[in-house]
Amino acid sequence: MITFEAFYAAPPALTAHAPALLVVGPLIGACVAALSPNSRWAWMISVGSTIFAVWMALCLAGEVARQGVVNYYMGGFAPPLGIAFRIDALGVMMALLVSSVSAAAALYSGHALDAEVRSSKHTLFQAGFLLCVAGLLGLVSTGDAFNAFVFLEVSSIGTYALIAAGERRDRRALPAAFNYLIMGTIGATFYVIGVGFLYAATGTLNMADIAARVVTLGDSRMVQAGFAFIVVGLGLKAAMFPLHGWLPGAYAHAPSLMNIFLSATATKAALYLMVRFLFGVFEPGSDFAYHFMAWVLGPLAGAAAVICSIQAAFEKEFRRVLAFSSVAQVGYILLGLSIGTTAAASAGFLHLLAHALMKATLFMAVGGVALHFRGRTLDDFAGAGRDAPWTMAAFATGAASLIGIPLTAGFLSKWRLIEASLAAGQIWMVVVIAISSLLALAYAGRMLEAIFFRTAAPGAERAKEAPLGVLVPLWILAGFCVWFGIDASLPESIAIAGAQALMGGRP
Amino acid sequence: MSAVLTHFNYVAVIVLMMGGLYILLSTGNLVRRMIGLAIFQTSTGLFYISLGKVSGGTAAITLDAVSAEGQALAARAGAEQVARYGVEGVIYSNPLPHVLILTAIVVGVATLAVGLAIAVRLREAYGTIETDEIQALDRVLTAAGQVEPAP
Amino acid sequence: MTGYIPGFDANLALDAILLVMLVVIVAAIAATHRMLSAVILMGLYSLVSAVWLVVMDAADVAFTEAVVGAGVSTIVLLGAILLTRGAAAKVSGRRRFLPAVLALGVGAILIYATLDLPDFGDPASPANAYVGRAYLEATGNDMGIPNVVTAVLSSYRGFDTLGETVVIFAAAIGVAIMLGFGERAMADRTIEPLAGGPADHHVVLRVAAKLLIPIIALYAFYVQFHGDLGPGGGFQAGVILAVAVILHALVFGLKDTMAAVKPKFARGVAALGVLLYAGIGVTCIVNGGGFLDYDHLFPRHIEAQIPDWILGPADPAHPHHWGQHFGIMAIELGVLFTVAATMVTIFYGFAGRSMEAPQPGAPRSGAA
Amino acid sequence: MADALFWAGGGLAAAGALLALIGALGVLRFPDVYTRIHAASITDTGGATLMILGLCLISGLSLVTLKLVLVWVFIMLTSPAAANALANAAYSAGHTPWIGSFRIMQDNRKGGSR
Repeated sequence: MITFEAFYAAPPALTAHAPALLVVGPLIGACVAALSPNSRWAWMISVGSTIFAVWMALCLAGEVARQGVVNYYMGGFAPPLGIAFRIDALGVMMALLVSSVSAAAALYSGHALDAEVRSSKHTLFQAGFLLCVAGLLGLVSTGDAFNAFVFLEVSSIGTYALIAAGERRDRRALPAAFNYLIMGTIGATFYVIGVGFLYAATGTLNMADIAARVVTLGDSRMVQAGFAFIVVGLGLKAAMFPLHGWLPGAYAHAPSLMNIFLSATATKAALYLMVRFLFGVFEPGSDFAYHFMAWVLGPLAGAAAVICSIQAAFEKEFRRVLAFSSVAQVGYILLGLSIGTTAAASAGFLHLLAHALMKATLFMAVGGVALHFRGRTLDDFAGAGRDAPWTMAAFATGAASLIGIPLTAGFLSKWRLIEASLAAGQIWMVVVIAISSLLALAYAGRMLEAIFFRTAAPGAERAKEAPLGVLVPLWILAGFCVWFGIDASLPESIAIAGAQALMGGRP
Repeated sequence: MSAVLTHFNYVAVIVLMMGGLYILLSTGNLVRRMIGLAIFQTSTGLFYISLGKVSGGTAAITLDAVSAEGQALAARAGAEQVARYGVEGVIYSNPLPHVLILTAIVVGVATLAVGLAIAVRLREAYGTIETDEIQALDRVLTAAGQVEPAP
Repeated sequence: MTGYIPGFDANLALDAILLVMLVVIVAAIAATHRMLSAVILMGLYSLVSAVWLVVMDAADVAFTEAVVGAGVSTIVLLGAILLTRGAAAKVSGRRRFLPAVLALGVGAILIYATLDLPDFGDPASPANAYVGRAYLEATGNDMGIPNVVTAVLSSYRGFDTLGETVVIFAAAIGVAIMLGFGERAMADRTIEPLAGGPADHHVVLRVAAKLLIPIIALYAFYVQFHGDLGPGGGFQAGVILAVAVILHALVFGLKDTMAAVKPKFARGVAALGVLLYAGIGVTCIVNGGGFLDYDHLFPRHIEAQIPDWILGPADPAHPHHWGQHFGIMAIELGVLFTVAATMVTIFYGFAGRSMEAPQPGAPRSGAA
Repeated sequence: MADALFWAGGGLAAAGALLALIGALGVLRFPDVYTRIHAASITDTGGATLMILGLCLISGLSLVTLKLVLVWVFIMLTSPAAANALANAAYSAGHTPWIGSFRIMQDNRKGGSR
């Protein structure tokens, strides 16, 4: 694991409480933002508390590098009585991802909100955004199964309304948000049912404790049902392939701030929780989790990577293309996990990081141009490359990474995935990744073709360069896309540490 | 007791869940869907509470075993049970599911409020709250290449 | 009082009867096509399940279900059908089959798993024998309050409750983003209050409301501060307090209520409640404990100087009770603030909306 | 003594329940909205009063009795006011009360009240 000494120069008292402060910081920020007098204040609070969260995540990274696993007991009560946060290398990876993407999104939001949301609601919007951030950070840090549900809902309930707030530009945001609400709540309720069965079987809610007790139960039907309901419930939240129907609409019509933040983090946090259940709770006890991954998760992930890429290739609207592509890319991550080796899992996590970066870049570029521009379809963006060269160059960087062109982050993660599947003898996965990459070339190529090689129809509304406040976070993200393609030691060490924490020493 | 009797509670609660899920999925009316969702969520709570019931127990509010109420409870449960499962002479039901479901109920009402608020906005934007009609309206507009912002 | 009829467990019989009633109500909701009936039945469902919860010894949950499920949910649902009406529900034939199959499938899996569950009411089941029992045994020593549910809710699992308070706050933000705070209702000068107008048919209602509102508010505070000893606590009290405001709005008109309890004030209080809760947690950190570790709520040197007449003589066996007592009281107050303010905000959102989009013959406030 | 009080209280509570049942039947059987409100409210208040009286007898003189009395006061305040508001709303909505003999009501049923 790389060293973070340079970053976690925090007083030890702060470092010791970093797990709690990671969540509570944005939470307090949300309350203060809701109380703040105008949107400028709210924006500054939003940026401040997300940067605070990044700092805390870095502190945690240092702690995890030193101790391996950080446990933090809420209220001073050791589990199973109390709620414990349990953060390992994988949790730190997710915390870093969520907090840094949220900081970039918060920086970006200063301009975006003015264009997209009624000014009287800016403070509320920032408050809701910070609640989502706090919810996701809690979700990735908690070691308590029911506490995870609470944080899942904290982030979701904020999300529903913030997606629906996209109505001001596009009323389709409303049915999309409603649909997401229904599906998300069914998913959360399934998760609660699953946790209920586990609780009935083991009598405890702490995940480590459940894992220790599930081992002794063997093939109990309660455990099987708990497994099924948790996987389906979190699969709904994570938009796993056949359950992804809510995602394209919700992402495509949301305000661009939510769009960037959600596409990079929300489904991945749910995915992370599912992975923790699969590997941390069920897998040690019996092999049905293993069979499930090989025979259900893998094929579904492959189908997602191909089918959703095809759907993306036939979409006309920019954001919908990108949203379908997200489902396909989640397929890659799951492919890596379903192989079940440490190398494959680390490749999956590397792709998770790379995908978060490039999707954030892509959505931010589209959102940045759309601040003063109502275009949404491929045709509308014709000639945008000439009108907004800087923004669209960043878009092209992200798209190159999406396709997997060498020297971008996406190339390396796909390469690692192919290596891992070859090592595991899963030739079909290589084929799937190749086909899906070709399809990515098709849909990303269509977008790039429209942007750079077509000229705008005479009289059509023209795109405008995004303001500097958008370009800065945008190019930071795009820069990371390239940097991680050239020198991937940082994300790879994080991903490998995460995979090792997850797999616990398996090959 | 037979399995039917010992598991009657669970089965009844599951029937409630199925009812909620059916109402949720079978209708296109958004408000009705929220009602179905609320039933589905609440019945999950009832499942937890069923798990936490202890026969012969009382609510988890500490009682004095020698008080009249404590005596009556002990008489009902039987001395052997009290000795085995009681805490300081009184059998209580399990408080943990109660705490969890308190949380779940509150989450449920939060979801309900936000969902209904979105439904109200939908009615203002589309003039209907039927899924079919909303989809039809969207298809028409998307085909025409225009998307209206909500009023 | 079952002892009077030997061999007959009244609780089990009640349990069965109430569950059958619930199933019948759900079937009726599925069958009815009228939205109003569905909403009323939904309120009935909550009420019956509250009674069932009492039979299951879940007094706190029953209380919450009664005030939240049968109270606030019904009001919000009524407001929603008022604002969305004119769109009659119709169940088309093609939508019946697949949902039924799905619901039956889920039910089948659940019932398959249920057969392995421990018997209903088994005191030795893992759920009841492990952590649940540990709470019952430890609460007296750790916190020294009689209501174990309150102890678990606000101390052992206090972090969950913080999350729950935040969820409620998020709902307030969500509804306010969607529907606003009813600002336009305040600006609208043309609308007269329901009572006191020229054709006042509502003398009885007004008198009753005037009598009831103080009683309801008083009761809310009783529930709040009695939560350590009996069923009750911040959530229930918050909802009850909000109901007093809602009743005022229904009888005296939204505008008068908004003049008394300003929407902005409600929003601020909702945020303050969460801040208070999180602030207590951070105070515990500052004083050397973990987050929400009420044992460290007061700095040690201050705790040592608190005179006996305030807190009673120090108990050497349980030195930290006062921190726990105060911590629980303070966070329950935070919950009260947030819940009450949120419920009022949600009501304002829905009730104010009907004025923004007036429809022919619409009653004047959201849930009248 | 305790036994006698228990049975007396139980009897009162049962009578209250019976009254509520009769009220429910009335709601189903009465012809128009006002008579139905009348049936519901009177039997509701009366039935609840009987039940609370019965419960008071069962519980004996304690804090519980006081709480029951408070509940009764609350019901006496709310139930009639609610019935009044309901009737008021029905009147505002344009429901005219049936006036005349029951036979006429039955004859007019088809045309009629909801």
